[in-house]
Formats: sequence, structure tokens, C-alpha cells
Amino acid sequence: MQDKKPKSVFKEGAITSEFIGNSIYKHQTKTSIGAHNIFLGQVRADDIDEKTVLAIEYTAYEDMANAKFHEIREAAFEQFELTCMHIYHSLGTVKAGEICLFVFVSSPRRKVVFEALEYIVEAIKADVPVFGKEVFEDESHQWKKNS
Amino acid sequence: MQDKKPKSVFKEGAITSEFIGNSIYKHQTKTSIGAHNIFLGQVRADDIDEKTVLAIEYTAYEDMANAKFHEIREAAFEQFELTCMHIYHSLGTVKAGEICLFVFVSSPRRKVVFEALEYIVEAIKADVPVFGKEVFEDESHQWKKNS
Amino acid sequence: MYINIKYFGQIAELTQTKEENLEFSGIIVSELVETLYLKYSNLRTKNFQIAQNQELVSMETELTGNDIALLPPFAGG
Amino acid sequence: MYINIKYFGQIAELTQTKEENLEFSGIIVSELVETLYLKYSNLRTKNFQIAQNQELVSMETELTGNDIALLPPFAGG
Repeated sequence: MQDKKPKSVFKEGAITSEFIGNSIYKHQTKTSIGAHNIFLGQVRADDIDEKTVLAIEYTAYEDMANAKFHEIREAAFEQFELTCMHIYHSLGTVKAGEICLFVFVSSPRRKVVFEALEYIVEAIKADVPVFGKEVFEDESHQWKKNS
Repeated sequence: MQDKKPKSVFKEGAITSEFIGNSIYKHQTKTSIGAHNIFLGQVRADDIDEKTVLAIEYTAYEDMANAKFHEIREAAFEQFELTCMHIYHSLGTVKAGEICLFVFVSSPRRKVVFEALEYIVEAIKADVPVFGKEVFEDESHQWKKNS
Repeated sequence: MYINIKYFGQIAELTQTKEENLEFSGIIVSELVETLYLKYSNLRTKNFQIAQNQELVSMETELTGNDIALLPPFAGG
Repeated sequence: MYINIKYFGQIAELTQTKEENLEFSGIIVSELVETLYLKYSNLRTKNFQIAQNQELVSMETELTGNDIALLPPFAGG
């Protein structure tokens, strides 16, 4: 049931709620799973100096990013007793309110999924070379930075 | 944007992936949200004494349970800076592989959702009078107990 | 006084009823439980908590004559 | 030797190119960075990390003549 193969994490544009719902649906055949935990990153319409963020344009050093995502997957499977794990990140334009990151972990037991999900999300934020240009309504922009 | 009204947490039968996807979709108009965290409890086809769990039949002391869910909501909103929170629990029969618990929290920032979700799920498991009869393939049963 | 007692899950299976009214003259929860042990002898073998007016109470809590529920181990989620 | 250098995000905006080949005779990363500061004077004002062959390296790391990337602060998720 473990799903350790490297695969492309990036998707062009926003991650839709249908895609997420369908991904949940596919796990209903895996009847050893007792707990799923899902993290979704959504683009905020932040107000910065009286201008509102309309969208984020994501770019990445794709080869290095996919290698890092793979390292994070391997480390998480090593550390936590997970049945499966899925990570998707957007590239290109994602509008405010849309979803840009989808991390999905599943395990027989709940304690494991809480720890694993936070570990994975923090590692993605810290270690993966993805860059975000916050575009304002007047077409000006600033560069996003994880904190 | 806060959603503190008491409401019925229980749904008859399994919680579908469509329902979950649609619930995610509805949050895309709330552009102050930066992070969602979702917990899903799924019925496991456990093997116990060589018999396999086919389904769990949930019952509850509904009035007390809804009051407890409400207390948990209030305590979580008090403690964590959440934009919204939704809890759904099944009553009646939920088959192995189907979802019986859906907890959904959203906040501007990610640290909050991790803490809040785990707090809420642990409180539900410990404090809410819901009972589960694990039904085996030969129609015998045993009573589930949270650990 | 009459006390309304609700049974759930495994306990309801044992009592073969979900709810009943019992006439009872004791003062604290443990006295009611002893009465129920006499009525349902297998109840002694089961784990349960008592709720009075939808709040968990201890064996020493005074009965207020309202809703009592016998709750087996919780299994939510 | 020739080094292939990739620029991303805010750094690519500043260099106005995403990739270039530079002839370079230094030994460690900091020497390459000094060369880039001469070519792109505004680069000094920016925060970035260096990756060599897709791994982050320090200023003292020896250049191996392969892929170098200038990475501004990460913003994934």
C-alpha cells in the first residue's frame, strides 16, 4: 500500500476542490486507513500598503524542487507509519481564494497523521525552492517570503 | 466571518468525498484564509479474531453530544485565531473505507490550524458520547472504544 | 421520585431498553447504580459513566431527579 | 571553466535573464558571487542562497564546474 515512487508534485494553476474531493474518494478502497489529515494552502488577499493581493505567480527550480519533495517524502515515510502520502503544489497563477498546496497523509491511527502532516508542511516551506510573486490590483507586485 | 452558531453535527450515514470537496469549495470566497487543515476519520476493516469489520453502526446521546460539540467549538475559537470551523459526524451505518468524521479548520496562518485541529479531534474522541458497534461479516459484533 | 434513565450502546443492548422511568428514593448516584445492578445483574461487568442533565457526574454526586444516562466507552470518530 | 548559472524569482527579475553561461577562473563560491556583484550591481541588495548541483552550498564551498543557481527566499505553499 505504500506509495514511495518519485512523481511530479507540480500542477499548472490552482488545485481545485474537485481534485481534492476525488483524491479523498480514491482512498476509500484502502480499508486499513483510519485517519486522514489534509493541509491546504490558500492564497490570501492580503492588504499591503493599501493594495490588495489579487494572485500569486509561482515559479520553481523544478528539478531541485522535485528532488527536495522526494527527500521530504522519504524522510516522512521513514519517520512515521504512513499508509500513503500525496503532495501537490501549483505553478503559474493562483488567484486569491484558490488553493496552491495540497498535502494529504493517511495512516491506520490518528496520532501519526498529525505529526507527519506538520513535519511535511514545515519542510516544504523551509526547503523547497518555490518562488511567489504577489500581484496587486494595479499590476504592481512584491515577492513573497515564507516565515 | 466567524461561524460560532450551534448547529447539528450529525449526519445520517457516511460523509461523502463530494460533500467534503464542496465544503472546501465554499471557502474559496473567504480570502483572509491562508491555511486549511482537515481531519477525516475513516472506518477501518480491522481483522479481529479472524473476522473482518464490515461497518460501524454509530449511535449517540444526541442532545449531550451536540452540547459537547458546541463546547468544543467555543473553546477552540477562544483559544485559537480561527476564521472558521466545521465538524460533522456520522450516525447509523458507515462501511469500512467510508468517512465517519470530518473536522475542518481555517485560519490566516498555518501554525494555528495544526494546533486547533489536533485539539478538536482529541476533544471529540474523549468527550463526546458517541458509540460504535463494529459489525463483522458473520453479523456478529463488538463495541468500539476509543484509545 | 421518578428518574428518567437512558441507556446507550452496549448498555442498551444489555438492558434491552433505551429508556425507562424508575421510582427511586436514594440520594446519590452510587445508590441508583446499586439499584440498577440489582435489576440488571450483568451491568456489574460493564464499564460506563453516568451523566446527569447531560454532564458527567461522579458516584458521590447528589441526584437532582432529572435525566440520568448510562454511557459506555466513547467511540466517536 | 564555463559555469551554467540559473536565476529565479526576484533574482531573475534583476538579472533579466533566467540562465547564462559564464567563463570563470575562481575556486570557491564567494569568488563567483563577487564576479556576479560586478556584473549586476543591485544583486548586493538582495538575499539569496546558492545551490550547486541542486544542493545548497556555503560561500566557502569549492566550485565543481556544474550547475549553479541563485535562489531568493522560498515561498512555497
